Amino acid sequence: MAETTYIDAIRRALGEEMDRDASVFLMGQDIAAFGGPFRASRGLFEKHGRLRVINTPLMESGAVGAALGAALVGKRPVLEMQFADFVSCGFNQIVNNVAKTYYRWETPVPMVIRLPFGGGSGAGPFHSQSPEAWFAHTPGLCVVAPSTPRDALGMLKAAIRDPNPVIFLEHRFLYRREKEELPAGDLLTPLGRANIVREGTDVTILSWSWTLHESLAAAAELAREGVSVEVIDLRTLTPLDEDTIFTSVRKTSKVLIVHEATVTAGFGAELAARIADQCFEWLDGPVRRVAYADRPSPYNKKLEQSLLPGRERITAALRKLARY
Amino acid sequence: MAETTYIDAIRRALGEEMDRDASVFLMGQDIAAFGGPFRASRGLFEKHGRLRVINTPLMESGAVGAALGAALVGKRPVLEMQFADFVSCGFNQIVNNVAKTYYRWETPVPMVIRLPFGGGSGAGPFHSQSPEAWFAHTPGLCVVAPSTPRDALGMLKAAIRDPNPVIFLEHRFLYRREKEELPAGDLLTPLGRANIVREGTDVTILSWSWTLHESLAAAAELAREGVSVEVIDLRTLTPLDEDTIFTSVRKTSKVLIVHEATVTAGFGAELAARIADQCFEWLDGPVRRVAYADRPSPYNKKLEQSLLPGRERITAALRKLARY
Amino acid sequence: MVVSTHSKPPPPPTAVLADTDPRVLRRAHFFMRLSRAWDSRFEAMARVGRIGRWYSAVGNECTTVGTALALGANDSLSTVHRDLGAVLTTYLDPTRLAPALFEDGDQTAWDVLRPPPQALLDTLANQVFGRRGGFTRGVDRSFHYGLIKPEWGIRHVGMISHLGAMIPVAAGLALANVQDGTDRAVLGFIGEGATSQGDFHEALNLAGVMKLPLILVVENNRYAFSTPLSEQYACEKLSDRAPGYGIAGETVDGLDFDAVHAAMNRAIERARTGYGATLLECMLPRMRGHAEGDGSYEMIPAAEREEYLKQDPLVRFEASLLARGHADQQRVERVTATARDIIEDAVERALLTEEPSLAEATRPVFAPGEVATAFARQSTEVTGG
Amino acid sequence: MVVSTHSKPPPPPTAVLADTDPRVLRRAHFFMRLSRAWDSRFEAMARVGRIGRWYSAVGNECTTVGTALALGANDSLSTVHRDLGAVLTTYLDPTRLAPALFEDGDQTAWDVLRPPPQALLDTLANQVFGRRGGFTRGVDRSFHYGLIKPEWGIRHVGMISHLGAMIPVAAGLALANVQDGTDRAVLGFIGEGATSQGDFHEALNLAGVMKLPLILVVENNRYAFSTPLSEQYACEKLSDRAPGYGIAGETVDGLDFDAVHAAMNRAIERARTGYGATLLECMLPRMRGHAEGDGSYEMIPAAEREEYLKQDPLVRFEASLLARGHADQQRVERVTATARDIIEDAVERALLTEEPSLAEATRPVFAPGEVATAFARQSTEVTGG
Ligand SMILES: Cc1ncc(C[n+]2csc(CCOP(=O)(O)OP(=O)(O)O)c2C)c(N)n1
Ligand SMILES: Cc1ncc(C[n+]2csc(CCOP(=O)(O)OP(=O)(O)O)c2C)c(N)n1
Ligand SMILES: [Mg+2]
Ligand SMILES: [Mg+2]
Repeated sequence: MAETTYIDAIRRALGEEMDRDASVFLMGQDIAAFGGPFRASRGLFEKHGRLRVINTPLMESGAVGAALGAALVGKRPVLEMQFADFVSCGFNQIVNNVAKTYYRWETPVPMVIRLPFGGGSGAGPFHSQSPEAWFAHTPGLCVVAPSTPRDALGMLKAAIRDPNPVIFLEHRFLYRREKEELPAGDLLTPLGRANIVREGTDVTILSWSWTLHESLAAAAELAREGVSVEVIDLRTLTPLDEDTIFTSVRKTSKVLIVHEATVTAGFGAELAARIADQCFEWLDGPVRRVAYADRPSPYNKKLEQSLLPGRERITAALRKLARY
Repeated sequence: MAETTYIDAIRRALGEEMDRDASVFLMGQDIAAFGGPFRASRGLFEKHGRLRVINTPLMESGAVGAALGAALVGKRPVLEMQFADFVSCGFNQIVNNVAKTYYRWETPVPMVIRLPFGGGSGAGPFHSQSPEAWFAHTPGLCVVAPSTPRDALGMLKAAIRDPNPVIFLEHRFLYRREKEELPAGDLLTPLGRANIVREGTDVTILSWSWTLHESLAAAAELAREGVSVEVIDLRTLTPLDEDTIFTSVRKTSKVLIVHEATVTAGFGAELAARIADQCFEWLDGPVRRVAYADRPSPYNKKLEQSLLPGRERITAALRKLARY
Repeated sequence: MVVSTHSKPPPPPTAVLADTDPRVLRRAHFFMRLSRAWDSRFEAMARVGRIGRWYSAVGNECTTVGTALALGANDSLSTVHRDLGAVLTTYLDPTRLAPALFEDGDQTAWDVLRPPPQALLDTLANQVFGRRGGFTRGVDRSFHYGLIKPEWGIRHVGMISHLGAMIPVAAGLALANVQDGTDRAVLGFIGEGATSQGDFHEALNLAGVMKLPLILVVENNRYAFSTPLSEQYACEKLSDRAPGYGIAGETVDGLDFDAVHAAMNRAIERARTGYGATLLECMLPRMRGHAEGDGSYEMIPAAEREEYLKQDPLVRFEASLLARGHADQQRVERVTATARDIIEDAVERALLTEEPSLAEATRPVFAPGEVATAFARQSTEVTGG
Repeated sequence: MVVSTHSKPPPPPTAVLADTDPRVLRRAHFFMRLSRAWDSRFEAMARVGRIGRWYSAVGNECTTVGTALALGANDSLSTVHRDLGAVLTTYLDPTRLAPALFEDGDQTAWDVLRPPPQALLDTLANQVFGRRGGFTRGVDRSFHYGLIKPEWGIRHVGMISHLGAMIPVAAGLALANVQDGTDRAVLGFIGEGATSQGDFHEALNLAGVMKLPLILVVENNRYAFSTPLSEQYACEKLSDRAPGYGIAGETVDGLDFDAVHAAMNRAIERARTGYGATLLECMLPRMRGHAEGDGSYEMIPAAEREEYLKQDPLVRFEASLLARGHADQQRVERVTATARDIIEDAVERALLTEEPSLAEATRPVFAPGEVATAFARQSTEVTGG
């Protein structure tokens, strides 16, 4: 069986859901005949036409608002931000309009906003950001960040079917680098469920998306040094799967949180806070974070690499924590 | 000597800095002859004219961008958002343009964005929000939230003089409720310095703005019960005064974080994370938070009150923590 | 009126209705009076501090009612803070609400679809007070709710406070209509102040490009809070922005019912027949301040204020009814009294209803499903709450 | 051209310069060739993968140079991704950079202010490569920097990637000029795609209301990434948006140097004399894709592509120089060769320079002071970094 890349899994999810449900449609800049800069929608315009694969003008706020309008009357828009960094231009629509509608009106807002995010490719301060914490802090949004083609497929399908707004973070660095064999059929990954990717007994790593892979590499390194690391892929950030996280932390008694977003008030802080509250009695060491320094992402690749929370920094932090 | 309210302290700071430095100017909606909905600029238009007290059209993004342009060539704009909730409409300009300029260009951006924020007055989901965490997560912004007229005056003056963008959070509920006698003269409060408002030995409370006052009330209550609570007013959230915080937590060994913003990924999470990392060995109890439930702010006053992290909830949390 | 020739469509329908149908005028009169009666009651309560804030729609009635009356079942409505007239017009079957005022043939097919008017009016009154019986059961206020009931022919989207933000949403409602292949249109309202927001631009540009069946009515009452239009925009007419979006634009006297209604009918016709969007600016008198008692009214020069008070659209409308023989003085008084009684009753009943249940505060932020279930499982639901 | 009569100003200056000053044409020719030589060099490197991305300005030279040449010392410039021509024109004293090409009287008072051109050009080349010697020393790329040097007469604000976001910033530069009581103007550029952003609207509306000395040039190259203008906007001309802001608007052929320069001079004159802002749309051929090699070029129908390639502004400009007798074939070739050599040299030198110091990655996010000091004290500077 051929391997499916992360981006192909995204395309498969879009295609399958559009086939399954006529109310699903795509919106975004350059997504129609061009298929988007990452070609996530390649072929779908030809198949479904201009009313279901809609090229918008160069706007974000208006596009989010229009998607909300359509969702209110029964459509299921899937909106692509060309890069996650541009979502800040549609911020108000997301945090004040989309996120608050169900609580206020009890009208469901089935809507997915796809955010190709993250660094590692030398794309500079405006094409490398990880904006999940802003949305995790906004009640009413489900924030997800799958790390594998399998979960990209299963979670995008689940997100499209869910009656709530989902912020869907796809790491650009994984698009063509991650591949795996995927069976046919209607594959779904439940939202709100973390995944224990590697079992271990000495330290728990909590991570998601690109840094999950770096964390796995670091865990493998530590295994060679005799330290058993449990690695959890959060997959969904809000709402958080506390059961899985707390059970693991209570077992290993040590936790390292790894994410690519800048450290201060990143989502790692929330994980640390819940653990410091709910797992206090089980902790045998400080709750540590490996994350991006509080800086914009520099353009030069070497500069960028020096800030990215990659396997070396994770390994070093793990070693320290294991010895603690 | 007459007492100065919080809002009068704001107006005094604006007036003094405009007198002192001709490059300081004000922008905002309805701030000129009308003086703004809270009358923060009353009288300043008459004194300084239409080029230094500028009524803008009904826009936020364009206003932030224009302020940035003026700041780049040596002006010191002070921009009033009519309500903090509307800052989301200027979000991109703040997080991508204003915040990143100095790191990228090494050109200072002296600029203050005043945000009248917070709930407690039954103003509903769009006039009650506490947006500090979004900005605390954005490298390049200084985020401050004074709780007293004295600090409102001193920090606004310091913010206007600082060569960096400052997000200045003023709690609407305090505007006319907090008053104190203020001496004449050039009063400045340093940015980046927390304030130990009440000394204690058993538990540390970390808070700011309106909840600081509620925390003090709760601390007084606990004192009657024989529990000694230290209360720290953060005043500046980023950059954080860790010395003051860590020293206190290491002394009391217990910490309660109190803020009005919704709990998940609020700035309290960052405090908890730093403490769980840097004060782990000193902690004698879980790091607890009292904050707003992850909900929009309901309109009805009783509903709103039931969610606000007021003195009763703080007192209850303190009692539990003290007994821990 | 200007229409884009960018994509070279045939000229849009421009036929002006010669004279408005008397049945429409009867409805209009009733709804304008109903809207005014509501405002009078709430302004009085605001004056004595019985309610916190009130945004008066006095002066807007001819525009809100004159445009909304052109809608049909399952057209959509998007309102902001001075559009009570459009809400009442869209929700209520007047022939059941005030049968004595209407003739047998006055009931429309849509009226029959609509639910009993009294119940809907009561819900609206409860909504405005933030009571248990309102659409949002106390969670949000006044016109901050949506009522999407295709089975009633009603698709109404209320506002968030962030002005301008609902214009793209209205465009999205129109987009859904295009996707569904219906001829249904969308009527949206916005103040002249909010036209300065970027969302106004992004939405109208989208409407132009996609030829969306959207009619955006600008209620130009010459002030935004304290800001006069000279500090808000520098064009001659806001409809001058229409050519920049390749959509139709008109500016009409918002006190002239026939002009408003005819312009709206032209716009609806364009929307239904694929000619796309219209920007319809209605010039209104600023008869009240921004919100009652907030000091903004005093910012308007006294002479100007007096001028505006003289331009009361109801006075003009009733004079024209009488002049054209569509009503006599007695009917005018009867409509006024009936409207007042209906509103008084609804308000009194609403004032007697219960406060919302405290449980509403923590009601779900997510619609039922996987996400909602996961949300409820979290510890922050307990400790942070 | 349309000018607002909203605030009833006297008619704005409209005198068209009869024929462009030959000294201006000499400069223009040199800078257009310099810009083109830069693009040729970088396109070649992009083709062989020596650089990651390149946004070509081929086709834009006549517009960028023709407008920027109308600026004077301490006017401001705000550029986006295809405005190399304007940057070169604003930074460099051509009489020192290529003395052989210019006559004695060609140096201007502003030229004298400017620093040695070779050094500035080298910094620019380093900037584009993200090297240590660039304006941002590797921290940001290409035109994402600002150079505000009043002592050189240069006030240049580069871009962030978020298109449209710099238009309000340009308006703010103009506002500062008004506050300072100078007659200095601001020239900003934007692609036609980015005109769909809300910031375009908010900034131009502000410029209209405050009569800001802002000239916004729309480089309409008919495509935004893959999106043709029929999916971007529905007006006939983007300058049709000017009346909606009460500012002047013109659409000119961006290949006609005299037309561009004259329109810009009219706009500058309006800006300097208090008549406010201008929206100047220049129609350009899409001679290249969005970025080199990203597949967007292939989205343009082949016949259309060929049409655009034939419209090369340099070909046309040089033909007109020859026809009008302002240059002979030999001079044209000499300018072309000199420009190429200057750029080759600068690029070669830049390629030999060092990568940035790793310390740049963690350089301060705050300008020196209380806040910067407090920031450096935090533990996250160590553990999170
Ligand atoms: C995005 C945003 N910014 C600011 C405000 C504050 N505000 C509320 S109403 C108002 C004036 C509205 O004026 P206009 O649109 O003309 O409507 P009117 O009240 O005159 O009917 C302002 C500035 C807001 N609601 N939303
Ligand atoms: C706010 C924002 N949204 C999306 C993008 C992605 N993007 C980069 S360039 C581009 C097209 C720009 O087109 P145009 O403004 O016409 O300029 P051109 O490239 O044609 O010169 C797009 C959509 C962006 N940079 N900024
Ligand atoms: Mg108004
Ligand atoms: Mg373009």
